[in-house]
Amino acid sequence: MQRILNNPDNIVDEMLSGFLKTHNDIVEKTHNQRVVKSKESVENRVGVVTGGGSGHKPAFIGYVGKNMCDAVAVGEICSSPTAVAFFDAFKAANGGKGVACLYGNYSGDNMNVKMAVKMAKKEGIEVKTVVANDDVASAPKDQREKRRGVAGEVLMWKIGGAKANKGASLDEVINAAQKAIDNTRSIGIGLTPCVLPAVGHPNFEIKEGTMEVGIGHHGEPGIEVCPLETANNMAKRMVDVVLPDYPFVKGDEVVVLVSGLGATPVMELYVLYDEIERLISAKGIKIHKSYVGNYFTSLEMMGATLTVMKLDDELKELIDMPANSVGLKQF
Amino acid sequence: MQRILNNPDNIVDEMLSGFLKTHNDIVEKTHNQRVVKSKESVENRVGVVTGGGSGHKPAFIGYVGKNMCDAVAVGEICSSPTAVAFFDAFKAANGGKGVACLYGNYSGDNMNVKMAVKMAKKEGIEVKTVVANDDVASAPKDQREKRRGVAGEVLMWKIGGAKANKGASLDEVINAAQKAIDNTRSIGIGLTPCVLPAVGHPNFEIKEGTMEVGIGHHGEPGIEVCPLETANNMAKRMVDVVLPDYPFVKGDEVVVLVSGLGATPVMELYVLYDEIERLISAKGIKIHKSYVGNYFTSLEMMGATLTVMKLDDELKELIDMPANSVGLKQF
Amino acid sequence: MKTFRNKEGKKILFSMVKAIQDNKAYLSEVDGLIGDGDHGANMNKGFTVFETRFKEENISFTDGLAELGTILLTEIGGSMGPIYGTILIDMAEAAEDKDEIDLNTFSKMLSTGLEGLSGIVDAKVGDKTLVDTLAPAVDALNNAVKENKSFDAALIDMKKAAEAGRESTKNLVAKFGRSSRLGERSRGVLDAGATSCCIILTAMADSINDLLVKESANVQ
Amino acid sequence: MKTFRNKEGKKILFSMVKAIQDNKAYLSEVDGLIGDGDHGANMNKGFTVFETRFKEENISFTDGLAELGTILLTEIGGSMGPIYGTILIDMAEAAEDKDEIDLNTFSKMLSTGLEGLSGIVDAKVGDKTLVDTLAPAVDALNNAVKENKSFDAALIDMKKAAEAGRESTKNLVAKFGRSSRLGERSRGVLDAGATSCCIILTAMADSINDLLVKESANVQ
Ligand SMILES: Nc1ncnc2c1ncn2[C@@H]1O[C@H](COP(=O)(O)OP(=O)(O)O)[C@@H](O)[C@H]1O
Ligand SMILES: Nc1ncnc2c1ncn2[C@@H]1O[C@H](COP(=O)(O)OP(=O)(O)O)[C@@H](O)[C@H]1O
Ligand SMILES: [Mg+2]
Ligand SMILES: [Mg+2]
Ligand SMILES: [Mg+2]
Ligand SMILES: [Mg+2]
Repeated sequence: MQRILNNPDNIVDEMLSGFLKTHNDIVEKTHNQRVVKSKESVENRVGVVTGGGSGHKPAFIGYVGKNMCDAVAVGEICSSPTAVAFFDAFKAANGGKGVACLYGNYSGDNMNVKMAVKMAKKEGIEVKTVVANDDVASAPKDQREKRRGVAGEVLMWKIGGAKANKGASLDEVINAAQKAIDNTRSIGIGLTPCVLPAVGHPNFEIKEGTMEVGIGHHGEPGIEVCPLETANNMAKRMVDVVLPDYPFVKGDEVVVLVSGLGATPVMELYVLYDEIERLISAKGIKIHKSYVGNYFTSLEMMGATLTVMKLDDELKELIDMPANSVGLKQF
Repeated sequence: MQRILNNPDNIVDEMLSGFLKTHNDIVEKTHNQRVVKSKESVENRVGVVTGGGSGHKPAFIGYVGKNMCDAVAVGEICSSPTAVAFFDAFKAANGGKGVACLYGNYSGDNMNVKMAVKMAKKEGIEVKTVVANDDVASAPKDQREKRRGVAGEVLMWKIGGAKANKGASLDEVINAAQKAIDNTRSIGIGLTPCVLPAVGHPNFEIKEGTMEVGIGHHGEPGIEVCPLETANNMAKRMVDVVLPDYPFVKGDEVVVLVSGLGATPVMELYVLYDEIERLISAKGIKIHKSYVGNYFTSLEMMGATLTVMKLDDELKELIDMPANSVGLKQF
Repeated sequence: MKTFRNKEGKKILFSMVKAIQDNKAYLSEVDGLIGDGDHGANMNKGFTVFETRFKEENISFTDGLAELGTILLTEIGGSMGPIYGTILIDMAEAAEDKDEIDLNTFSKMLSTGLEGLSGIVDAKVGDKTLVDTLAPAVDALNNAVKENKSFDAALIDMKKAAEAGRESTKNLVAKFGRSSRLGERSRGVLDAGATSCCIILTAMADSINDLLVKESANVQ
Repeated sequence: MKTFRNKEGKKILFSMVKAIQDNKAYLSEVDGLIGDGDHGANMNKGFTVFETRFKEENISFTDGLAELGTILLTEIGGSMGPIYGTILIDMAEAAEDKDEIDLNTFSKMLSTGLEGLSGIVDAKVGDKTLVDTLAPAVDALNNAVKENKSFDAALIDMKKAAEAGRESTKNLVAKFGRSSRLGERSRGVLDAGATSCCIILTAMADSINDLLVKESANVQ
């Protein structure tokens, strides 16, 4: 394991310490060491919270900032934050108009958020939630409620954060974020596994010369293991799963996000996107905006995810609003 | 080789195609397929050009944009762009006030830039150059002219680009960029090699359990191969090489840039920076600003580089100016 | 022979701690086959925090369960925080006023823990989770109560039921948690949570048994 | 026997192309030991572009050298673009007006190529670069001219000198290019550029020799 580590048990705290030092123009710490908040004021508007396990940089803390999330609960590597951390994040993001908790569909997060929402209720903080379930590969379409949240969460945060900053009510923020994720579909292809620092060896295998279609951010197995393909074939495979599921059709306007899983050179993501763009455009679907880079990773996994979100007027306005977070900056 | 590729010989063109599609708000193509230019106007100001081999994302094309570079010549993977590409980049960045070519000290780049400058001269375009040589590990201090340019180039571009956008003369831009690189020192530690797609196997080795101190961006061997250390010891080792070389001393104000080499999880860069910050601050050196992330990579190498630049009033004003490029955005 | 003293129960808690610590690598290994390989680390972290914090403290069985549960819930996160946190806290609440804990009380404690769990997860027996260990263990205790078995005999039944429950997960397909995404590919491997639950229940049973023997020795 | 026709020289160029193509993997391997492993690919790319573009064209030796050099210079980049580009273009310029190329002319061509190279790189003999192959080859031709040797004998001398030059790089420490950063660690391995230069000169010599034989056959 060729990694930059001290004691693996302290990696999250050390990472947070370094993160707070570097980005003190955007984020600040709270009394809970595992909660990071934005420097933007939440006074008199809805606050936006997320949270999740660590190791997905820039997710989750990288999406705290202007027109994005207001506070984030931070878990151990690939492990949900505590209920208390979510609760403290709610408190940090509470400006009196309620809190929208926009998170991903993982059992640990579901349980901890549920408990945190209860704690918040006791203290009179109104929290409503949206659970991202954009990963097409994680369950059949008729069981969407079982699907994982993956890189589509970034778009959900962008929409929710922008809406909250326009002064919308909690219900309006929740509706916009819910619409964003309902309009979003993703799929990943994994090329190499990752090693959790505390474990020291890969906990799943992707054989050299093969790829895993539909893999999850924690190596949750996908829908198919097949021989490694060219970038163009991977693009086709991803597009062919993602487009029909929503379905995205001719005339739609969409946002496309291609994220690396960590160790894949960014150059290759552009190669992949080049073909994805061709395939989507050829179907008469208009790409309004695209994001290509490491937006939601899994430590040093190799591979990439494709996310497509259908726009309407509201989503278009919100996605185009500026953002200033570590992981997503736009003017 | 678990990579996202079509024909490795076409990877640079495909990458450029994808890049131009994604970032059409910031960059545009030119008649030379291997030259990318900024959408910002260079009219009546100095233009800033760089160029280099591919595989270092976001370098080099990721640093085209507002207050950064105006045009970039793009080479094959780890190989200098052609003289013609540099020349065409000069033409693209020429707004009538001359062109500052700010590039890294590699023999291919030196030769091609030299030839391109001659071609430009013939056409009446004035080009002056600054050659980055911030890599402390690549030659002794008394042979600074032999040292490679590494991640310090990012700071050089930031300074040069900002100065040009303030309307400075070519000499002023060159002087500022030269001062930036003269005030900058870097070192890298490599943990794993990288594989050039066309080659298919690593062309150098870093044994599991060891690390290479002073490694170059193309795997050029460093000053020492030693057993893998903790993040804190790596930080100390890097700081102990970089600080005395300039030397940076008590009372100095600096910018610190920690870049991953590609596949190292960004989380670990923050762990490393956490200790670097402690060590530098403990010496009474003030960190005015820090950058942590994948700023200058080498495909899927693991490891990190540390860059420190001493500020004076001019550099401070320039480094704080906004920037809007793919690799560096600041408000 | 029929009861143990609540205030002497610290030993039980620390035997649970030791069992988790001893099986840290094993549990991660089991989790690694169809999950993400961190179950041992997750469990060990919470249990070791408890050990460090209460090593020098005088603490009863039920207070200890509540403290351990709270640590899991507030400091560990993941799935295990809320899952074991809820089980242990609810177990504690079911008997916090007791000085002596008999089979009946212990049985009620474990049932309450299982009920608490049902309040936060949807998994049922057969879904390849720790419910497959916990539910039969609860049943075994309830049956032993009904059949008027002795506490120590009941503990043996509980251990057997827990073991059988754990083993049953091998042939099941995961329906919840990370491994559920595997579908058929999750068959053939133990469930990590079911395994840790069995380890905890076994350690609990064995050390309660030691206390019972000690009690009976005192009584004689 | 003393000259070959410039306009028949396309064969020489294509034998150089073939030699580079055949040695693509080998050159990358040599470069991989102390460089970045792309020398074969770099060379192959430029030479193959030339092949594709001029396969069907009628082109003379000097025009071909100029075209190949220009392709390297304008389309290949890296170090090889300017280095071989300059050598080949300058070689061509030294004889572009000639219909017949004799030893004297050929010798002057190669000298001019070396001079051109000196204009853009600082490397000297002993610095472990292609100069270690090219300079002795130039010397060998110059000596052969002085000694009034025949063209074919001179070509044999040149090949020997180039080979010896290439071999000499094995024991040298690199002073330029990527491998120079290795210092002492670069000793013991051939230089990639010196190796490709030897391959090119050898192919050149052998195919010139074929043309010379053909000329003499025509004359008899
Ligand atoms: N939704 C759920 N319902 C019941 N049990 C669950 C659920 N999710 C996970 N588990 C249990 O948790 C175990 C995994 O725990 P652990 O590896 O510590 O957490 P994680 O899955 O977050 O990595 C599984 O083996 C299973 O027994
Ligand atoms: N500055 C230089 N002067 C002379 N020769 C050089 C110089 N730099 C590189 N070379 C030659 O180029 C060869 C390497 O070529 P190649 O691998 O194609 O380019 P790169 O080094 O850019 O990867 C070296 O073996 C050496 O002979
Ligand atoms: Mg986990
Ligand atoms: Mg090269
Ligand atoms: Mg797990
Ligand atoms: Mg090379």
